[in-house]
Amino acid sequence: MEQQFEHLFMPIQLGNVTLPNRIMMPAHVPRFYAPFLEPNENHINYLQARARGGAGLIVTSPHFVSWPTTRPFHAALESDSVIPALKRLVDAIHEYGTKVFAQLTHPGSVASSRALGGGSIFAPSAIPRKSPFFPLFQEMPREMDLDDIKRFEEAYAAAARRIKEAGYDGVEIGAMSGVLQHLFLSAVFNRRTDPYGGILENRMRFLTETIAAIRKAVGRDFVVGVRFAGDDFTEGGLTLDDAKEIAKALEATGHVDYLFTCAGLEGSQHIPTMYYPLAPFVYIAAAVKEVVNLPVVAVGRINDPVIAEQILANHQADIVAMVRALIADPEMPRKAREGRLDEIRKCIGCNEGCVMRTWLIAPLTCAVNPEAGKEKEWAIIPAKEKKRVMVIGGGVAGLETARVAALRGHKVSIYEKEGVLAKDLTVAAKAPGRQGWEDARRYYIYQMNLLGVDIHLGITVTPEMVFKENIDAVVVATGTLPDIPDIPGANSPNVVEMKQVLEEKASVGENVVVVALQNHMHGLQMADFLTEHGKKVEMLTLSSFAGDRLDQQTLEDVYTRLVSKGAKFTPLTGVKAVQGSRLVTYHVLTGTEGVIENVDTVVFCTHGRPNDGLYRSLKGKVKELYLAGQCASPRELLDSVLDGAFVGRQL
Amino acid sequence: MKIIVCVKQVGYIYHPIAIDSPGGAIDPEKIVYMLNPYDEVAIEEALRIKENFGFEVIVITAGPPKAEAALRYAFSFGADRMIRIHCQSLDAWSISLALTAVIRNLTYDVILCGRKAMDTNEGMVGSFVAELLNISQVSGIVGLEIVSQKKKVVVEKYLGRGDREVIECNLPALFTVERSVNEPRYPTVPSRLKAEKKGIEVIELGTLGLRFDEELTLSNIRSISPPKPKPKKVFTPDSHLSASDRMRLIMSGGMAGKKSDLFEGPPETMANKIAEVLIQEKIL
Amino acid sequence: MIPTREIFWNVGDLRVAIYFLAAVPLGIALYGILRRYTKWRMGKEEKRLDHVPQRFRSLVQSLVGHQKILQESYPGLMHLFIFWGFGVLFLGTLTIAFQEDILFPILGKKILLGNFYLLFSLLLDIFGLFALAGISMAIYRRYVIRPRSLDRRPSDIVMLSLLLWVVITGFIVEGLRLTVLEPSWALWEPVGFLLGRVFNTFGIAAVTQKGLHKAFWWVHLVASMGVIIYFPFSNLFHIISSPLNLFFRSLGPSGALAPIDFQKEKPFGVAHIPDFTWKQLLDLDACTRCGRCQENCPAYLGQKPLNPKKLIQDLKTSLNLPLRSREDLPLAGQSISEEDLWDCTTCQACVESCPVEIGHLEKIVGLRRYLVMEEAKIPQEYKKIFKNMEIFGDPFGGGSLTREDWLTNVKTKRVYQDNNIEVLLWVGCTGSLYDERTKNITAAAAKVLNKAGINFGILGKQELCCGDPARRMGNEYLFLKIANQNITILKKHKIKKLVTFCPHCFNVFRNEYPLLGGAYEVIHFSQLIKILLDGERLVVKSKTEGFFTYHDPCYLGRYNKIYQVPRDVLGSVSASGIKEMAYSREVAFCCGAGGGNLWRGKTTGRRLEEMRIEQAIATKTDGLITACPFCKIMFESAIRQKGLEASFKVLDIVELVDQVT
Amino acid sequence: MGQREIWVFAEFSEHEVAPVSFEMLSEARKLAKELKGKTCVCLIGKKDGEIPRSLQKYGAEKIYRIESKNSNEPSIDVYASILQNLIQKFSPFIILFGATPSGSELAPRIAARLKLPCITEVKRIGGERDNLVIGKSCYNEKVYQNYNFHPEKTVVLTVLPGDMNSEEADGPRELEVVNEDIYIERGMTRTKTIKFIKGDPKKIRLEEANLVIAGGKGIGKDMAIIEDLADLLGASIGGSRPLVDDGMIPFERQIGITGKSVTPKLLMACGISGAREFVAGMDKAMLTIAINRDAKAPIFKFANLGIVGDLHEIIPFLIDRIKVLKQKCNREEGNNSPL
Repeated sequence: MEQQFEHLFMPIQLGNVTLPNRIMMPAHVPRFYAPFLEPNENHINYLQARARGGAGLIVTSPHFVSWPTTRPFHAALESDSVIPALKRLVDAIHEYGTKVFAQLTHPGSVASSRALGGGSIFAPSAIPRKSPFFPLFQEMPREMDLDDIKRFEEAYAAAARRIKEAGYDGVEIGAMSGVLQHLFLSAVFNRRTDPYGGILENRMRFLTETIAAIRKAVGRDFVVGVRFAGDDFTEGGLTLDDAKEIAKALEATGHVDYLFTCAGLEGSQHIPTMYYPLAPFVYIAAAVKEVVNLPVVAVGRINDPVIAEQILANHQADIVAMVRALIADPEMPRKAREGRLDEIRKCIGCNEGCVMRTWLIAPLTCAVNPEAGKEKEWAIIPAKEKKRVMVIGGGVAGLETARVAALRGHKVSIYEKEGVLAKDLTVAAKAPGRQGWEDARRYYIYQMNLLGVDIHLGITVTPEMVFKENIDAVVVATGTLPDIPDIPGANSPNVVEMKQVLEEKASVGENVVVVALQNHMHGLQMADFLTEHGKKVEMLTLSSFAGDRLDQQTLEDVYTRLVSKGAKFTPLTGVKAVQGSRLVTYHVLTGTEGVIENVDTVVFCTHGRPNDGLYRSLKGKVKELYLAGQCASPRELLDSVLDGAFVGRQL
Repeated sequence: MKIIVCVKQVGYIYHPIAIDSPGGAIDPEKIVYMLNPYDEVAIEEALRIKENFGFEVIVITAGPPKAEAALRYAFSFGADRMIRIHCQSLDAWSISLALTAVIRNLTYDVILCGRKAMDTNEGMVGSFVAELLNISQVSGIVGLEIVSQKKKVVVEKYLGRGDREVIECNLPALFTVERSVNEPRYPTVPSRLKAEKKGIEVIELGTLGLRFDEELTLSNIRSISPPKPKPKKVFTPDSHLSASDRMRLIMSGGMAGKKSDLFEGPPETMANKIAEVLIQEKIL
Repeated sequence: MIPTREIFWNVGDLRVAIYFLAAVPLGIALYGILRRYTKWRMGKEEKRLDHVPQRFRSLVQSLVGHQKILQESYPGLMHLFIFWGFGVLFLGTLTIAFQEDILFPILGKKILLGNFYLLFSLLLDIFGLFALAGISMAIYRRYVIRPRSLDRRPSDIVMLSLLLWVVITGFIVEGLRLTVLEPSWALWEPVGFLLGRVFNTFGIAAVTQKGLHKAFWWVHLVASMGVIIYFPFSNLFHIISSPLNLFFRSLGPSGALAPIDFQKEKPFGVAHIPDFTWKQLLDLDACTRCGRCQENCPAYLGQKPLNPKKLIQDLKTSLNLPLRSREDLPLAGQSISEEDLWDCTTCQACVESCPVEIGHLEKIVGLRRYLVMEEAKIPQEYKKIFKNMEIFGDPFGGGSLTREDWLTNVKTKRVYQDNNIEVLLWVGCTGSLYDERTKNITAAAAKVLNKAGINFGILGKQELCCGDPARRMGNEYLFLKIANQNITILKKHKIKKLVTFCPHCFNVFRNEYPLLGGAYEVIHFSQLIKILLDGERLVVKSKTEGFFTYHDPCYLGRYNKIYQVPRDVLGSVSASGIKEMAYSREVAFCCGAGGGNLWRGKTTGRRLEEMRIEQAIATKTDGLITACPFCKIMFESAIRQKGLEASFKVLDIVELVDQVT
Repeated sequence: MGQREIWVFAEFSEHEVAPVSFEMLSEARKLAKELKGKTCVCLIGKKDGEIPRSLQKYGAEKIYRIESKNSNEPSIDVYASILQNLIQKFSPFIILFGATPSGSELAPRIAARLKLPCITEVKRIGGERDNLVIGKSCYNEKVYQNYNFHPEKTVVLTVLPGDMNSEEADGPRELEVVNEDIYIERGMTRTKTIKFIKGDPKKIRLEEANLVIAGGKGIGKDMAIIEDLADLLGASIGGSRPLVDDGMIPFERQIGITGKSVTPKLLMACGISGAREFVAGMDKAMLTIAINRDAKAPIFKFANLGIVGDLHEIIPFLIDRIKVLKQKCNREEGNNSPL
């Protein structure tokens, strides 16, 4: 049956297993439970939704084969008692014909003994990770001795056996993103002089021995795959040439059924942010595929079935792995198959819900798909009584509210004072490398039309209008107002506010001081925007570094940009007054005053203040009244969407 | 006038995994047989001509008895005669020799073939036969028009990019047909029944007295394997570059970017600037 | 004196004249009837004189009982009144005729005397009132309520008013007679008596009354004759055609189609009116335009062009065309548009709801057959389906080996390896090829059979499509081809018993293969489950907590009248029982997949599966249980369209049973 | 045969060497390395002596240039007999044709005439010692047919455009030119080209388009402006995602990583900022002209000619200019006409 995505939906054989299609959801840490525990209900629902959506293969989150530190605790996979729990998970996924593998891993030095309750962590050599933006992971590990190596190899084998008994279709050995196996491969962290260090062949020994052990434990008729980095992007680390060698060697073992290439050692390459082009690391898969006969998996910011299809059609990979794309829209494969492309909710690569939340040790969600991780409790349930709902404010909070409400069968109308919906997203997208936002906007606008929400643009709603309409429920999502702190000189012409600059409504001079009071993306993207336009920028932040509320990948990328363009960072500093081209500053801790001379423009990046006037004046005067998004309290996209999703379900 | 249409029964592998082990063979149960879709279009074209000019249409195939299913299906489009050369599935060259030997003894004006066979995917038989009969040929036509009885036809040959070449061609001639030339019909049941009853003229390969030249058939040196297509080239940073340089290239999407000359000025001069370039590049 | 009535009182002795008067209208009526008859005879032969007693019984039942007509109360009651009202009045007139023209002249005796006469006149009055009521209800309904199902033609009002007039004048005549004669038993003719009182109160002189009586007597006579003259040319003709149609109704399984003899018949399918059988043409006249088919047709309710009532009426129009103009153009594409024909999901709702047993479906398929087989005028997407069925052996183009893909970790025998089995599980194309969700049903079925310890097997890669889609889409040729292959392979493996969960396969095997020499013992999986549960070969571990509604698949329900069995099964596996939808059982709303529409491209109007799902959601249950893989496919996509995947389940009964046992 | 020669039959489209020829050259080069052979090109019907430098850039070492009195008419009969003579004379090791409409008609014909082994639409060509290793896909890409043999005669191969990657040769090589003059007796051609029908730029697929005018946010609602320009140049219209969103152009006309990737001779980007999503689809255009208001727009990084300014002002002038030029050359043609 020929169709737009013929390659994407062509089955493929891995070892003795046939995948129904080429879409894979690879292993990741959704933090519904710690990787050394057994899976729980949320996790099952979460993955089952992806299976229902039509993914061909799901690799369940990295399972630790043994406890990460020298302390004698036990990881779940170290005893058979975990098998029933895993079985439940496997059956839930199999129900939809999706195949399921398990990734076996040991975190090596990607861990913190403190967080884990003592002992010391393992690594091939006693070298701590750099993790510039994640101090917790800079611990000095213990160099593994030969017994450790043997012990771990056995742990891998035993774990694989249990996985097989739980009814999985295969296992995957994680040797990427700086986990133990990867550390061994990478000369940066492996300085051993014994048979496990030195030339590549030696550095591979731990991996090959592990594979052999696993194969012995699971037998021939079970899929074994390896996921490894095609390029460390670290001086002295693995390069593509090494990767090709590794691939050949792995194929030569005859124990491996598929290869999964990715990129990066401990940098942002592992989870490419919005700043990356789409599908940036496909070339690695392609290069590896050229030298081996095994099926090869490609991954990395592939957020769109069209791209996935291209990759396959160009024979650059045999399987396309997408994590965030499937978090953002579990139904993506199905929608693609049915040609409902515009209904697909694309991952924008903001890393807000998937990465940042999990770094906060909170369960995963998604900035564009709040249902992610709440599959059960946030399933769409038709409303008992159909209400006429009026959503005021066409920002994401309003739009998400409208979407959910409409899905539940309410009659929804949405009012926006601007001429377009989700203006803020377009504004945000003006910053370099942030075009991703447009995708979210595009999705919502399409949904509004699809769901028959009637849209009123360019209308500022007054209480009277609300009373006039015959409405059951009103949702106020009016967002924020610009908010420049009132300091001496705040109203002088050379003091401007971020949005004005992005919309190019304010003229900006050569020397600019960016005052990042909002310590998420605002300050950084502003500085990026200005430096891109050739301005000299100095950034003041009250906290110890700019953007300390961001995930490390995004931080790494945006810092790289700013530093290379010569932006100047001044942490722990606030603004006292603006005196023409003089800027009077103070140090947050000592309070000592400072002065920055000949400043042409001062740009304030603030949260803005809640624009909840309408809400107050409606309070108690309408049947149902709700508050959603920034106008409740100014936060970021993720929070607005979550608000909307929540309110939409309250109605 | 007479039209001869050469058709083939082709195998189609419906199963996603054609060969499970390298060096293995195709499992016959994974194949279904049908009339080559390209030939389906050819016979449809022939029939459309017949309906306008009332020519005689002969369908001819070379293959084992089971190929008669496809032959009959082709016939049911409304042909007048069916010929099968009895042989096992042969290579393009031998098939061409056989077809030629038979066609020589028929009178014909137009020979139509599908541009290629869906299974072997070679598209050689057409040219071979034309050469062996020493008649003119046009491959991949998307339109055919008989210039009445002047023993001439005008065909449209597809050149890609939507361009077509209109060629006038003396008869007899052979044409291979692009799939886009028409939408083949679904034969009516009466014609299917007719085709079932109609007798097939079977010709034994042996009786044709042919010699097959080994070096052309290549059949002795063939082997099959699972497909291994080349990956399409994508930008790949050189491993010898420093890590940060590699990263920078990735970030720019591997597109180093051309050094462009930037101009700013009054619209008119700008317009002229563009025009100049267009002339340089022979676009104007 | 003895109560009686002088028949030609006050109008003079017209005994003879009456005959001359009556001859004319009777003649005309007869002509009208014969005219219709000749039209029916144009049709092809068809044997409908078998089982005469049974036919009579069912005819009488449906006439006396009216049960089918009474399925809709208002029109039902209305018809009942008219039917019995006029029925009895007519009998009355006959008795009089019998007395005056046979008994009296020959034996000089009368029967309308004394108590019998009193009773007689009382009955006539009462039923006269029924008739009056019925007619007025009819007029009120058609011209005041104006339901969508009814249309209004001039003939309707003419007929109704005529009938009304006959009754009224009848009473008036009676009243006047009584006022003049003032017999002591006047109270036995209550209506007349009361009317008489009314006249008297107006104080009309006796003489005038006599005059009036005479006048009205004639009016009454003329009106009645009017009725006789007009009825063969009006809707009222159904008092002849409909009973005939009921009498000649098809006794075979409902929806079963007549096979074609490709050697003899010509053309294949229906090109022109004469290609219908005489019975099918009688159908056209039997139609009373009651509009029940229309109101039950999913296509019509989904605002698609097809309308079964219109279809029948359009055919009737071309039946009435003069022969010449009827012959030149084929019906399909002319008087019936192609789109109409393809819109039909063959759900049988029209046939089921028709009070006079008209077979809309066989006509639609007949016309499709012509389009497909003679003219090869087929929607693009259908060509592919036909080719797939011929080349791959299934409509999806999956291919034989792929039929065994579902067989991962399920224990089954493949008969081509071991055909020592008790029953064959006929999987069907949808169950083995369509997608994981349908394959899931198959796996569940196999598991259930294993749990019950039944020794079963499958044909696996040797299975072919059952041919139902081809047949319903009008490609009889392809159907026969495939069916015969199936029969041979089943014979080869000595298969006698079949169980299948696909109602489409079930139906063709049960009702249509026997005609081709393939007789098997076929049961639907739900039936098997019931047997197993009752026989406790299958035990419910824990009843499901889920609260479900049940959707009747057309090919299980209307085609094979299996409504209760699945409900029983659900009753015994679910704790909270099931909740019925607005349309269920006989009037269940089709999922929209039947008759090839699963593969149909874009069509006008609404998507039927979505309409049905809305009905299901309205039951406020957790999900919908069906017993047909086609339904499951349709509803799943509808659910997805509405983004309710997580909150509203669509399950096949087999899956549910597998879950709880 | 002396040194093994690997021939590439150069194809032309619109008076330029067709990309497929470069792809074949790159492949031939690799093969020549493996078999210690020579990369050669044979050119037909270039009366004026100049040889496209591009051939050299892609590693041609030897060029057979056939200039024949009446070989310029592109008839299969003529080409066939020319190549027949040539091959008989020089008996190359391999000759590669593009599996283009003309190539795939010519190649087997010659093979049949000279009784040479012929394999069409090959996917891989390799040399192992003296043997030739060839992979060809059949059964709709599900099976590969592999040939491994030592050819006695010239092997005729065809290569589908786009199947091989074209890579420029490292460092230029000195070029040997062999001029051949072959006489074709007249009247041997049985087909006659009457005319060419240009593909309607509005109808053809964007990937096939030779000239593309691409519009972006910058053009606002004013579709007409680029439509006029396109009509004038006979170019196809494409655009960036925003245009598709606003329903100004259909999805099939979207250029970019999620849309079509185009390879035209000229791409004119009007009011397109040059987001990577877009650029990824057009960076293979041979010549790119960009018009944009914002001098900092990334599109200029990818344009050969960058114009900073308002396209709504510039394009009208451009249209007039082109009109004038067209009239001029029309007049000139008029003058050149014999009568």
